[in-house]
Amino acid sequence: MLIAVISLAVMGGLFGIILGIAGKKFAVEVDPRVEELLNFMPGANCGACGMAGCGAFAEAIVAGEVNPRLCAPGGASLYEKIAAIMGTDVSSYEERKVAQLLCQGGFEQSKMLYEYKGVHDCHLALANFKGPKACNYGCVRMGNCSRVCPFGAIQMGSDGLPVINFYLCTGCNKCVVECPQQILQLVGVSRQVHVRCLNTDKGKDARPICTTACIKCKLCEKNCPEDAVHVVPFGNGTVALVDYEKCTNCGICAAKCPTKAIQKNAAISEEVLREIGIPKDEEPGCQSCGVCKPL
Amino acid sequence: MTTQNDLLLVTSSPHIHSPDNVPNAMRDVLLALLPALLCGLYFFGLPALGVIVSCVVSAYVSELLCLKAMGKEVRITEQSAAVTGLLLSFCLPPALPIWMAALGSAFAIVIVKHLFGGLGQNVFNPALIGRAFLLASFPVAMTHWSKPLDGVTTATPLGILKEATGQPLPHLSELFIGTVAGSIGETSAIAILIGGCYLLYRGHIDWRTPVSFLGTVFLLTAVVGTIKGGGIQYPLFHLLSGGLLMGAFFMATDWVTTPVTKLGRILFGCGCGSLVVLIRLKGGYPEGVAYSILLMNVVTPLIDRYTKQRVFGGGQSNG
Amino acid sequence: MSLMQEFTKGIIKENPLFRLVLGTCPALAVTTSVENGLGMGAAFTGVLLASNIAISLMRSIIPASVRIPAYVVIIASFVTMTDQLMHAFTPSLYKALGIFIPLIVVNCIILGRAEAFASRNSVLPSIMDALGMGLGFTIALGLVSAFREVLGAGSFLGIQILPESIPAILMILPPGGFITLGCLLALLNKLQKKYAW
Amino acid sequence: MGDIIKLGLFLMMVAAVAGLGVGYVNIKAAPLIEKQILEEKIRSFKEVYPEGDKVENETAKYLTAPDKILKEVNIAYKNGTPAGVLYLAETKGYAGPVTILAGFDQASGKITAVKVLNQTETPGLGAKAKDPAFQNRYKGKDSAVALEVSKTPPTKENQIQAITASTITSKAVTKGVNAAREHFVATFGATKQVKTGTVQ
Amino acid sequence: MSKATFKGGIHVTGHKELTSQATTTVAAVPDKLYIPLSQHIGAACAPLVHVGDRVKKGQCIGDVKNFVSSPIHATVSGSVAAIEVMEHPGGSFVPCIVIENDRLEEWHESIKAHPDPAQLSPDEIRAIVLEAGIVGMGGATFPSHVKYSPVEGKSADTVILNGVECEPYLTSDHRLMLEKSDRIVAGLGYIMKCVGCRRGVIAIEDNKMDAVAVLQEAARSNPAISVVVMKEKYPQGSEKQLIYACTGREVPVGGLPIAVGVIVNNVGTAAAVADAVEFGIPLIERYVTVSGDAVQKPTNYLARVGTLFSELIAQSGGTVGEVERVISGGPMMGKTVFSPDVPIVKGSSGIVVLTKPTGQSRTEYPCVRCAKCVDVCPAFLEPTSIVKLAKRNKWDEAETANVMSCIECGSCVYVCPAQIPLVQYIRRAKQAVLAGKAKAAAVK
Amino acid sequence: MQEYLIIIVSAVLINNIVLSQFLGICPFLGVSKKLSSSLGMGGAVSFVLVLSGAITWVVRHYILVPFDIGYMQTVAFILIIASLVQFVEMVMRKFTPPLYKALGIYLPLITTNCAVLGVAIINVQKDFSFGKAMTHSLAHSAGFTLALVLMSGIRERMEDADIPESMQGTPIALVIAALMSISFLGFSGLI
Repeated sequence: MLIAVISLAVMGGLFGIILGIAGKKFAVEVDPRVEELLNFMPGANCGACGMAGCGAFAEAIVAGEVNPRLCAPGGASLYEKIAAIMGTDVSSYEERKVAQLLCQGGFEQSKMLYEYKGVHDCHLALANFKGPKACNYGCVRMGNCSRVCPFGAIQMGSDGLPVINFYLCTGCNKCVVECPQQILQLVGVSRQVHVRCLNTDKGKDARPICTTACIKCKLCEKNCPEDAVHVVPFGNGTVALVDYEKCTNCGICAAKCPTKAIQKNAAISEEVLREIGIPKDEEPGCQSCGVCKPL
Repeated sequence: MTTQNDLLLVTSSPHIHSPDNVPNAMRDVLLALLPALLCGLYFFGLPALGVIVSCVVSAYVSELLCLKAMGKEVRITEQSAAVTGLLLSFCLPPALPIWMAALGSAFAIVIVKHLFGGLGQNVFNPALIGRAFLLASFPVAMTHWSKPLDGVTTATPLGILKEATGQPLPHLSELFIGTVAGSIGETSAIAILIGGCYLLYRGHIDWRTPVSFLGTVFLLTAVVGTIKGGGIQYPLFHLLSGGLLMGAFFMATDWVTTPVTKLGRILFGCGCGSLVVLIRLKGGYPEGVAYSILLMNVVTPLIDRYTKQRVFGGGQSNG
Repeated sequence: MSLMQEFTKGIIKENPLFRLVLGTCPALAVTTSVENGLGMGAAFTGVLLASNIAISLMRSIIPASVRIPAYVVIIASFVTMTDQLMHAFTPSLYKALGIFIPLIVVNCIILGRAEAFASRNSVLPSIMDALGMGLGFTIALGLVSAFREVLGAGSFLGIQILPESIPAILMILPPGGFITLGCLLALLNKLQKKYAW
Repeated sequence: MGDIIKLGLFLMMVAAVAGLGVGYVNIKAAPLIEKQILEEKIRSFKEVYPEGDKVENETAKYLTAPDKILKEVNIAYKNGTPAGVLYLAETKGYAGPVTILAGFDQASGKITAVKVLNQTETPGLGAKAKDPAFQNRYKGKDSAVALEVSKTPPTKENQIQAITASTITSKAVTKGVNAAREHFVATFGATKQVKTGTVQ
Repeated sequence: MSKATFKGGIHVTGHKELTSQATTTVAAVPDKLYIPLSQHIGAACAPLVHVGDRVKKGQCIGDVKNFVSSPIHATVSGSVAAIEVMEHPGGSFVPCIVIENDRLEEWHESIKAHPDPAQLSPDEIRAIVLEAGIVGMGGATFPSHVKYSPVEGKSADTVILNGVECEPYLTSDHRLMLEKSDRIVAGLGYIMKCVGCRRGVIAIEDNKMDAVAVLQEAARSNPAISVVVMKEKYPQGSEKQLIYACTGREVPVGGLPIAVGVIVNNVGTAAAVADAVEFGIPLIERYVTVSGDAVQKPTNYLARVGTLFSELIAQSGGTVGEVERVISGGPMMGKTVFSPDVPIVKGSSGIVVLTKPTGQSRTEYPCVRCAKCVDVCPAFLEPTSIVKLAKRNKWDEAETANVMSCIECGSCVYVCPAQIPLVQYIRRAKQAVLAGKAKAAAVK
Repeated sequence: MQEYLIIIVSAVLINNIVLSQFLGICPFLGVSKKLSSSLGMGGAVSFVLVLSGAITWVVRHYILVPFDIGYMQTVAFILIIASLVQFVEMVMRKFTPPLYKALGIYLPLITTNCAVLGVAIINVQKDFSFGKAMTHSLAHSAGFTLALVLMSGIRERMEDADIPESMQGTPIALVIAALMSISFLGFSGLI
């Protein structure tokens, strides 16, 4: 009994001292804030920030190398937490952005050039005469954006066009980068009026191939009370574009647009967005047993 | 805007295709199994028929249920489930209760095939897992062998060899024709060879796998035979007995669960051969074909990974 | 969180085996019969309860840098005590569980609860937490072992309920453990999707 | 430096308290455990040789050289005189070692009983060696002839019917019994009575 | 005689008997010709004429801006009706010069025969080739003068003329070899002189033994030229596979044939070189096969560049049955067009019109790992593995799996029992890898 | 010699530590998604397993047995293993950062890897000599690495498989393990 106590105590003491010495001797500094930040990160490792993952991003924030705003999925709630941990000001952070589709050329609206068969991939379909649709500027409808979305926010709708769920969209920019036609754009959540067509051809060329194309009639320009929408040079031609800085979401242009290329959407509440939060990666990499926490 | 019907088709090259497709290939496999099926029915009669039918029906029903449950397209023309069921029944003893056969078949299709995503995505050969599952679950029923034609309980040739019970070993010609005890479809070497040659002729299987498999078994048993003083009889006995031929031609050549590279297939065959000899001579079971192929199935992803071919124009040739 | 919630969370919401997939080793190894499974669950619960209490009591005096060795020593001594008591009082169960009694030490649930819960909470919630987690684990083991014993040996709690030729022996062999746990997890995943607790 | 000592001391204290606790439980439990083991042993001895009233481990005396199979030789006494021999034998089964206890009656030269103590054989197959139905097949066999395993119902006196589909396990048990039998015949055979005076 | 070949590849039903036996028809010249400004790999031409200008046959109407480019010429005399964007058989939209045919067939003044072609220096030959707008006529349309230009540190020792024509249906090269064997041999001589090598090889598949005989006869005068018979196998005509079969040399990954001292040209190119060198005629017409199960009378034509596909199909008696696709080139590597109103360009070797295939539907199955694609791949790739990576957008891993070595011959798709469009996935992966590289280069 | 061979074959193939003994399942399921990481985990476990096998043997034979405190074995062993893992981690981190990057992230997981303690206890139960104990430890770590590597090969292949949603992740890993375990039944009765 006594021997048991003594021998175990000696062993305990010995290991304690060894570990203590080792801890001192072999210490490697790790900023505790990195761990703390990591707890609040979305954990999707989506790479929207341009880093190798959430861990790398957290380290970079602590090192003061990056703007926390780069984490699109985190949203305003994350910026607040980062600000609290890092002791910085949150007010400078921008409005959260979501992806908007700037094309309405579904099966009903746009004329087809040919029947496409093969792998459903926008890039591949575009390689043949700029896509099966007669319009060379719109959505190719092969669903690449839906496949790259890490949050399942984009589904292909019944008219062939992607439908974006703004409550799931985190503005991570992946679909925008993927889209070969560049008709997906990140726009602040509060913006409700969008010109949903990027066809820069003249009205007489655009009209026959798509019923909802921008025909450059300038009715929007003439009716806008805020001077916020203009037909401007774009690509090889011109197209109507909304100046989001000036737009007040009044929707007059949308009402006037003869082809309904301009649309006004229902408002998306940022409060709801914040509460929903970001879905974490399903697969638990950590099993929360706790041993891995640094000493 | 109305739908346009007069459009030409624009697609990617090539624009022509060989008549080969998956259903055709499955039908060819079924055809290749026909000789062994007839032999099995002739030698083992009604009980064998019961086992075969219950396996195939159970496989088919499980397949349909799985596809339905997972909301996948049901393709009646595709007979891979029937192939699995038939192959499984071929490596079962004829006197097996038919509910066990059906259970094994369902296990093979549901657990081994559809939980892994269905056709083409399973890692293990479903029929062989079905057999291994039954062997581990119902060892008594699964080792109850009967004599061909009269149905009297007896031991398999390999069983006699392993247990050294003193019973006389069957003659090689008996093994060749199939008048020995054993699983329904594996006793007749000639029937399996006919089917195997048909598959080779149709180009559905690569000669490398069966040749390296059988070659390895032959070489290793020849060495053992020489040491034991059994002469050429000994390796031939091993080649013709048990499920070796069936395994080499129909199981080890399964597209889905074997390597895709040529070198990989040779390694796969050699690995199977060595394991068969190891299990038969040293292991607990008289027969090791099923386990050897399953074990090599486990290694297949690694074989594929490490036997990548040299690309054309990419340095020194090695394969 | 109320004490009751601390207790119930371990049974369904954070069930250590089914939801957190912890403690899989004993869940596979000792679940060949319901008796063994429940015995393991009881031993486990005992150790978890004791260690949670001890660590919760000492939580303010343990220095962070030797936290893990200290926890491990505490847990190990409770395990050894349990081991000896079981050897003395329930010898047949002791024999059946074998090496897995000392291996309770390395059951990640216990260390995990120590780290994640007991070291941050007072004694009473820690007790509830341990009881809940213990019960959850025991139920899970019971469920797994019930499947395996009935299907593999045709008996339940040692009472034969199926004729001897029916059960599939595979279920009480190692592969049966993997399959049972895998299918149960999948089933619970499906149920969870359906009823979203 | 002080930190390190403190850590060491703390861990030491924890370890000491833990040791104290474990030690205390051990003191209380150890006798119980020993009693358990002893009772278990006596129970199996009783099962294998029910008539004895005292059993002595006399391995050192009868097994001068370590044996590959036989591990223990116990002599059962009835009313102070040696009446039976109990062998503890270990052989290699299908999945691992099989330990058996075989009892022999000196007067009749017959096997009184065989009991499988430990095995790791496949459940449902080799593990059936623990079933009384199988163990009873050895009861009353004569020690003079070597036992052999048969797959079919025995036709000869010295045959033991194997467990279905578990010939290897059956053979392992029989091998242990045969080893014990040989030793018994060689040492305690009808011609060589147990030397008197060995009783302490 | 042992027949040369490569490892891998497939056997395809040729359907060549449809057109191989009949003499080539000179196609009727239409009223309007559409001459795309880009008929070659490289930078497009700048138009030298304006709407309303009168042009003569053989007049240069589009000039080169870059080294890798090739001029275009008017193929008839007439007036420029328009310069408009049109469908191009390569799968894009390209500006075309539309010429209204005045049916005078008046040659441009610059076209005159050379008095003594044998005296031309290599540089002069190369200049003529450039002026004549000659590009690879097998379909790749790589400007020939670029191919003949010396590369630093490398020299060619062999010129291989590709008369393999392994694509099904196509027989234009076959007819050309039978009908213009002397032009081919002469052209080969000029090319050899131009690149300064002493060995010329004409490679022909063994299904065209009549062409072999004719060319052997024609080449008898020149001992440096030999005819090699190749085994009939697809894609025997692929450059790298052809070089391996003829010389046993493997063009290194990412390298050009010149890296192993070989220059490969189509037989048609050689004939065009001979015409340009001796008579000064630029590349304005070519042999085109019009075939396929939807064509009433499959025929070989000698057609002007700029003739519409639809014109030639009409001359062949129109179509039968439900037309599903119109292919520019052969069915293995050719491209479908969305309308037959698309002009013939310098690289158009054939027009194949196919009906909807009957019988079993071509539904895609999951990959069953049969590895037939691996067995047939002439580049020794694992198409199935690459496709799996491409499906998951793993471009880096696809690059390590040598996706860039794929020659897109389509053999894998042809044999795939699961009907997976492997080549398309591979093309996507190649696209993405190139895009990634371009991005990386831009960052630097 | 033959005894050693039997120990090796038995530990690697027949009684594979993961597939038949159910030790070390957590890391087996958790770290087997990528071949590279499973090699790393296998390496780290082997290292710790062999080292702790040696130390526990010494401690048992020179401390526990002489002082007759065999019952303290669990406490002593786990103390050794936990400290060893931490010590190795710290040393690696300081002196071989590349190795730490490769193996280090797996090290903390090893404390709760029951394979390490399990093998140490089996060494005691079977009363192995030092040489046998080391062979046994090595063979078991080889068996662990083998199972892990094979598993990761399969799981890499399963990455693009169309697995039913509720089976994805751990459930399918368990089913793969089950089928591997069935295959390994073929080795039973060997030796």
